[in-house]
Amino acid sequence: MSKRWVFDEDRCKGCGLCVQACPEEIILFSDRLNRSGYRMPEITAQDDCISCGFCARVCPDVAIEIYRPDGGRKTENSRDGGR
Amino acid sequence: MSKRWVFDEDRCKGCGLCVQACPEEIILFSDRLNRSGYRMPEITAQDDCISCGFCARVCPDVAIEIYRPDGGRKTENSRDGGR
Amino acid sequence: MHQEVLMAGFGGQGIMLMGQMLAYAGMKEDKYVSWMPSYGPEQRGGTANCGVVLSDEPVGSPVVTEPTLCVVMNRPSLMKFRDAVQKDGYLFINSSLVDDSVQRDDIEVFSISVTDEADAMGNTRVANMIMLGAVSTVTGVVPFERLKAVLSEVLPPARHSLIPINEQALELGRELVQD
Amino acid sequence: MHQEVLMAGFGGQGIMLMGQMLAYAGMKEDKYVSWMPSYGPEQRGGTANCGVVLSDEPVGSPVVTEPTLCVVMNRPSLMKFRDAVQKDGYLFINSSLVDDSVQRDDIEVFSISVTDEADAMGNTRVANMIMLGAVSTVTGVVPFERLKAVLSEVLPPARHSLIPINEQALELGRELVQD
Amino acid sequence: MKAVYEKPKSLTDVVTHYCPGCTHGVAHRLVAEVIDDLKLEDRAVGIASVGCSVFAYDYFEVDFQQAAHGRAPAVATGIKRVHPDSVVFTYQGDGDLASIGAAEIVHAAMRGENITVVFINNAIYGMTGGQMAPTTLVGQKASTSPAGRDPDHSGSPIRVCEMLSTLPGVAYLARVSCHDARGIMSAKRSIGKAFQTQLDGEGFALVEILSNCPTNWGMSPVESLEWVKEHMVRYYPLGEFCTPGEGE
Amino acid sequence: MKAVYEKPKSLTDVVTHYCPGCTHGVAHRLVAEVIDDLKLEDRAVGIASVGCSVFAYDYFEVDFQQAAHGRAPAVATGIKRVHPDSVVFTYQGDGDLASIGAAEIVHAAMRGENITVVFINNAIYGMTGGQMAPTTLVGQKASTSPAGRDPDHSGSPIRVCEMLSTLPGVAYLARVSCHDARGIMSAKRSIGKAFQTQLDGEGFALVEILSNCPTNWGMSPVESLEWVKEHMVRYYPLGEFCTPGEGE
Amino acid sequence: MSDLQLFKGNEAVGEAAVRAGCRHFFGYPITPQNELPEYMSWRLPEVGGVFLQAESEVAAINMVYGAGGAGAKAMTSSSSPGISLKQEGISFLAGAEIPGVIVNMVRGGPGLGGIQPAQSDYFQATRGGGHGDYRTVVLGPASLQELVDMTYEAFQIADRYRNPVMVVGDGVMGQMMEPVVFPDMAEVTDPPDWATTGKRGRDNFNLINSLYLDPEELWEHNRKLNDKYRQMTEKEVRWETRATDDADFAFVAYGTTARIVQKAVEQMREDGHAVGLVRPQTLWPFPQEPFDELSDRVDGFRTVEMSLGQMVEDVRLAVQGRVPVQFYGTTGGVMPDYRDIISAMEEMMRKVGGRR
Amino acid sequence: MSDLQLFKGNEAVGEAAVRAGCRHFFGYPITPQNELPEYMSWRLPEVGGVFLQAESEVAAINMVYGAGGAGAKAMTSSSSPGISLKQEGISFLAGAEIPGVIVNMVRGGPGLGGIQPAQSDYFQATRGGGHGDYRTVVLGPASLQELVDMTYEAFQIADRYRNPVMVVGDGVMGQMMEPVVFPDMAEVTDPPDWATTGKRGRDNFNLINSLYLDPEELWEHNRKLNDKYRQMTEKEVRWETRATDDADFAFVAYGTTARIVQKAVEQMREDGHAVGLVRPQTLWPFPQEPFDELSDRVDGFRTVEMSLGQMVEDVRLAVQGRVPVQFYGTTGGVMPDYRDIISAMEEMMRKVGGRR
Ligand SMILES: Cc1ncc(C[n+]2csc(CCOP(=O)(O)OP(=O)(O)O)c2C)c(N)n1
Ligand SMILES: Cc1ncc(C[n+]2csc(CCOP(=O)(O)OP(=O)(O)O)c2C)c(N)n1
Ligand code: SF4
Ligand code: SF4
Ligand code: SF4
Ligand code: SF4
Ligand code: SF4
Ligand code: SF4
Ligand SMILES: [Mg+2]
Ligand SMILES: [Mg+2]
Repeated sequence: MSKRWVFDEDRCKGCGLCVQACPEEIILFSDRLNRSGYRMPEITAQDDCISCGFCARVCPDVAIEIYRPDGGRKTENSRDGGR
Repeated sequence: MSKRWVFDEDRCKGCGLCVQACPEEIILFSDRLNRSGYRMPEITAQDDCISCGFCARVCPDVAIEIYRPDGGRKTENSRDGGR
Repeated sequence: MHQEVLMAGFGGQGIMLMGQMLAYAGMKEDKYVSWMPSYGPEQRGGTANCGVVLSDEPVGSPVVTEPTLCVVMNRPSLMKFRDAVQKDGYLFINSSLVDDSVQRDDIEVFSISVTDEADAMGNTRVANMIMLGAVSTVTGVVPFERLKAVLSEVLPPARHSLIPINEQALELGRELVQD
Repeated sequence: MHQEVLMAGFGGQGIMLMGQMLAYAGMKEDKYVSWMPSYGPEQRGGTANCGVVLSDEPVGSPVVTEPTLCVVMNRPSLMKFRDAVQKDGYLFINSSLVDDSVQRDDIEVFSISVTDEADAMGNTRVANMIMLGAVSTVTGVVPFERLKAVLSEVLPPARHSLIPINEQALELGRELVQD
Repeated sequence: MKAVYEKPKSLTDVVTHYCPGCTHGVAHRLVAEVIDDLKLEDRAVGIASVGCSVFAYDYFEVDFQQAAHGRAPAVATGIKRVHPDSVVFTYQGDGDLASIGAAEIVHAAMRGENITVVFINNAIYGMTGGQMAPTTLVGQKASTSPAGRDPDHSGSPIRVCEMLSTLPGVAYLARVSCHDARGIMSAKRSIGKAFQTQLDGEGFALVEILSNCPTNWGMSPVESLEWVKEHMVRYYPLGEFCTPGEGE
Repeated sequence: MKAVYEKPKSLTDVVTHYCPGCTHGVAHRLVAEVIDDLKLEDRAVGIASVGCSVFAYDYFEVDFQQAAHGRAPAVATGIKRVHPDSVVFTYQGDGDLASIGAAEIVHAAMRGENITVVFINNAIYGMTGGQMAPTTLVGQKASTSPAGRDPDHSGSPIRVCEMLSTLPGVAYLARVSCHDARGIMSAKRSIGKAFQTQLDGEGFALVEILSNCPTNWGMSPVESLEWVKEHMVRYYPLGEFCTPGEGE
Repeated sequence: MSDLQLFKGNEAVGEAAVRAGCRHFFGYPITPQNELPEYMSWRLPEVGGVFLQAESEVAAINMVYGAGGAGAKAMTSSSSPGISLKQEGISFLAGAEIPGVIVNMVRGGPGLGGIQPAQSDYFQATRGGGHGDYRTVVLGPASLQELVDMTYEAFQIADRYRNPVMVVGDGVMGQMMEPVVFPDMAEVTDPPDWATTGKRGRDNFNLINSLYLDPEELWEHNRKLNDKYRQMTEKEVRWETRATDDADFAFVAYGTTARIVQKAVEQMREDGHAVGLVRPQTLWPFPQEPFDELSDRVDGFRTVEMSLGQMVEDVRLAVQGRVPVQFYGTTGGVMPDYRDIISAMEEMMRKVGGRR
Repeated sequence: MSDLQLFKGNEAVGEAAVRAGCRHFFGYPITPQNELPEYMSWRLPEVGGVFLQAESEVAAINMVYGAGGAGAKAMTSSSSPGISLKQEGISFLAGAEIPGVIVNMVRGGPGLGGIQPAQSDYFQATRGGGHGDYRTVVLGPASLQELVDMTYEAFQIADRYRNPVMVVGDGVMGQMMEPVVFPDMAEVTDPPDWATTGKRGRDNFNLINSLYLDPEELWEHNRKLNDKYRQMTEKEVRWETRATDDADFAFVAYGTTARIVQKAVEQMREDGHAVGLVRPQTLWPFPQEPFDELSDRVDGFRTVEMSLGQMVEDVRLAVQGRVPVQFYGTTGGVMPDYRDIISAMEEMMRKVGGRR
């Protein structure tokens, strides 16, 4: 698994909050609808993703998981206990 | 009616708050009980009353009314609208 | 044996305690007993009374309206209950606070100035015990010794220091009616 | 005359309005009518359907479970209701969103791609009116002209600017089935 | 002779059922004086709440409704919305207002309901026999906190004025005390202001009156006022918390 | 690759019933993350209140009770008093907590009830279709205030944190917002503190989360977050209003 | 029929109330009756009235108490859990003799239950879910026109007796649309002379109260209330029968259920079965007369309800064992299917059949 | 009889609850039951339990919901107006299947009413003053010993069915003293496996809930509840008869009233009248059996209640017209006088007399 941006399309409701949140502006709406009829976002360039996690953080439906290459650039980590 | 301290013994419950409140210390408990069996306060010296109204103000049972001679020393007046 | 006792007076005269002692003593005598308080509609400082039933049979209604034995500790209570006492019943009156007389010759009436007697003892509050001593002695509703014995069980521990004066008062009550 | 109409689709497809227009037009035609919405147990974005009864007799139950005339605007609705349509009844399908076919020859089935047609008109939301125009034309459940006439009464004043496009849509629906 | 102090006209002649020395009587008198002073007897409608003051309706010469426990502010709202020109006031105890009726008072205040609330805080449930109130002081004994209020178990007392002062709809808020003649005079001024606030259409007005309950506190009337002064005033600071036009 | 962001273990796999873009989902996730972080899955008991979040019990991998509308703090109290070592939290909307449940929240706070409250303020009744809430902003339209909330008629919105901050039993109080990623991170920190407060036995903790309701506000999800930022944050200032050990 | 208007049930209640002179509505949102407060929120201001969203159902009923006591025609509405919360208040209205109209659009219970139509609050409505000996007139309409008419009359009945009146519908009733004709706008009348308007020159002061500490007085007060309840029983009871003249068996049903039963009756008549329907229109007072009349003629009654069996007790009380009374019902928001109703009756006919 | 203790009714309830294993009490003051929370406030801490004074009756019943759902034997008590406020909560307990014991020391109503004993909350208790199809077992003790025993059993019944149970007394019952023997202290048991204790190693999570949005599911849930109610009807019903073996007429009375009626029975027996007494001990489920048995033998029933006539409906339902059922009652806090009870029965005997 080498993707930074991992997307679970069945959870997504196409709200677009991730599109809005990405500082790199690499998430856009696609033409695809998922099974529930929601329009799906997609990442345009995995490689430009900086694993900042913003998109995942704003997603109300936990449809996005974010990874970063080991030893990669340090980004905010969701498992740090929140403190 | 020339009394400053006018007492309605049927309303009095003998609580003693007036006794406590009088700055001139001229209200004392008497030996008398009223019809309800409460011990009655009495004024020991009408003439020493300065019509300050404290006793009436603290009386929870509106058993005391206070008057002052016309033109007498000005005291706080309950009918001034409270302001 | 079936006695319906009504005790009535002002709040604060220890009416409830009198009744409870009677009920407790009765229970210890293996009677069926009940005790039932009643406060007037007025919340505060009004009349207070309680009914005690002592019987060889299970108690029906705990509410006593026609007592076989009635104790009135103040005037309003006399007015209210003097005609309610059953024929051949007892009526005990605290004559310190009640100066009216009773025009019934089908009941036995005892007037005892228990408040004055208690005052004389130095504690107005034991008037109830004086009355109770008298009631027990005259009527035998519960044995006098039993009454004395239950004092310590009815009074909360915090007030056990008062047992001696209460015992004295009970005994004074007995003496007053033995004379 | 007695028609039990069931209209079903997603929330947001204007199902309720379709039904209300039918009921309103029926009322104007002096029929007894009722309209009854039903939202799925899921609160949001779920299925929405409504039943309309039009009859010469007073309406009994307003709930339609076995329609004589059924309109399905999406796939889940077809699954749910295709077998419920009464013999000799009508089934109208929005073929833009439903690609399944119906294996019943005891009813009349009309497949119309109203969403596509509406898109082509530049406003997906009038798909419902296209369908309604078709339904009225095919079944005569209410006269087509009446339907057009009630538009202004059913739409709130704030949305009266949309009357022309809705009229157009109704007419398109008529044309599609007249062809 | 001139009257320095006479029985207010808006009080009936009935002797109250309150215990000797209970300041409910003082508070009644002050409200009646204000009604007299502002000439409200024809417009005033009182709401008696459930508590020792439930019979307030017998003591005032004005229209009254008796309300379910805690609901006086809702009842007052109903009346005021029907007759905006009536002068509507509730008279509520601390159990009534701060416990069961907490939602109703908070919301009447939030709405800026144009009513006047006379709030008698005696730190106890008087009528039902001395149970703990939300206003009972830490350590204070009550029949349902026989060892004294334990903050670890029941929390610390609610300060109603402070709490309500955070609500924008509130126009007038004051805490006064009835423990001496001076306090009573100041109480009257505050009650007057609270009614005037309503007359001026400014919104919600409440006067909290620190009061006693000699019966359930197990004190003489004189001792009880001493206790108000020594303990209650310390925890419940006196003063005005809001005045009309001040907030937003 | 290392996980920067993964689905918390304490969330079930169920897709929520919330509308697209509704921040109830975000708040759920944050609570679940905190439960994971503090390893509370075996001790946590949640209370789902009546509102859009009523099905919260389906979304968390912990024990849950569903409470009557507004009564979650009372239900939580019942649970916590039985199992003081359970970690008890309510999840309540603004209608639930600030309207019908106003008395319960005020009193849980007064008692210093050792529970955690997650309070979703979206300035509207979501579930029932957009009626006015006590938190609805002045001028904001709702289905029962079609012309916008009129302060002369309905008062101005209640600020829950400010109100509760006057109660001595409160240990932790914070207002956060979910309108952007930064706000969400800070929201998580506050939720974490609110649970830690309970673990430390400090008393009542509440986090108010400014949230959206795109459906009933009639906005797109993106617009709705913009509205939270522009209007809600202005009226409801963010920050910590109480931290443990600070009060008395 | 030009006055016909297609209205949603909940909104029709609102308009009917306005026509009856109601100018004060206090409510709290709950499905499935939200369209009623929503309607009132714009409609009342239009006619100079006041809509207020209360902080809770408890507050709402107590606002009705205040407003009603002040002489207004006041109203509140809710659905099952919210109506439970109003029980103390309703008892207070009855005790203090305040008119007021309460609408319950019943949903499935118990507890939070569901939001679909039900009739499982019948006991609560007719027996008084609150404390003490009191009664409320309970109206159970079966069509929107009846809902309109009964809402209108509810205010008159409430005023006539100074007593709360309930209108009981259900989710279907609230949500459906039907053509209705509204009564003309009633004149808004002055407050009655017992109302707490402020004395305004009166010598005496008015008092709204339900407290009587002296038990004899409270009994006396209850006797007075009881006289009113007796009068209501005589004068306000209403019902309708359908096809009962020659019926061998009769259904008993009210509200929405009665409409479905009506369909079952028609179907069974077509199939040659002599069945009819008794439809109580007032749930309290419950109609005795049709049961006295029919108990000599029919072989049995089959009660159909959206509950586990509540009104059936009233039917049994009315029939007093003269013929069998059986119950069929659905609950939790499920509406009975007319075919199941027919089966239930057929089963009863088979079992009870040859009785006479 | 050395275990006999003279106890006040309200306090006896408290001690009996403690003996039954109750360690959590949530209450709010109201006359005439204040001695119960007051007793619990010192007694529960003594045995490691928790007494909490809630902010209201509404909060109290919801605390019972929480505590009961967490597996505790929890209790609340109140009197009439306060019990009305608990109706939503009781419906929630029933719907979510939470055990819990609710005590109502009934006082005169409606509204604020008075503080003297009454039985006018019978409908509320037995028909469910709350919404939805639910039932609570309702126990109606007539002596303090029975009050103790029934309070103790109430917890067992509640646990057995996971359902709320009510104990209905009245002002007399709460205020009077009688000698009682308490059952031994029950062991405090672990929370049941459905309780929300936190998972503590469990794989699944527990849920306490009464919401079923799908009507079919809610109906199904109601059917399950109904099965329990049916079981209760079979297994929990209790009554007592006195002097009915050869009776021509029988009284029906419960609670305090039954004691007074008992006196009337004794008096009438002395006067040569063959009268007896049926005393329901469970008010719900209401005993059918004694009425089936007696309806063939007696010429009539006279129900005596401290109400305007509530239980009499259950008697009529049980008797089903087989013999006349008449009502005599006082209300508002007035206790019936046994002489008036006798007169009422004599009148009935005169009127109904020669029937068979
Ligand atoms: C619904 C309801 N719950 C409880 C009561 C009992 N009750 C009567 S007065 C009172 C408390 C009164 O205390 P407070 O409001 O402080 O007034 P106070 O008597 O101290 O002046 C209570 C709990 C009631 N009447 N109604
Ligand atoms: C006693 C009671 N009253 C009313 C309702 C109806 N009701 C359900 S949710 C809700 C309001 C929800 O609003 P909020 O708490 O703000 O939550 P949101 O949906 O906005 O998240 C109401 C009034 C109910 N279920 N029970
Ligand atoms: S992790 Fe950051 S950069 Fe990568 S897609 Fe998400 S928001 Fe954009
Ligand atoms: S934020 Fe989540 S739900 Fe919304 S569009 Fe992006 S992935 Fe989908
Ligand atoms: S008026 Fe003043 S001086 Fe006179 S008796 Fe009263 S308190 Fe004393
Ligand atoms: S203060 Fe009033 S009631 Fe008290 S003793 Fe003096 S006169 Fe009597
Ligand atoms: S009990 Fe207390 S508050 Fe009530 S009247 Fe007596 S002293 Fe006043
Ligand atoms: S209605 Fe509003 S609060 Fe409820 S799920 Fe939808 S967006 Fe969220
Ligand atoms: Mg108080
Ligand atoms: Mg909300």
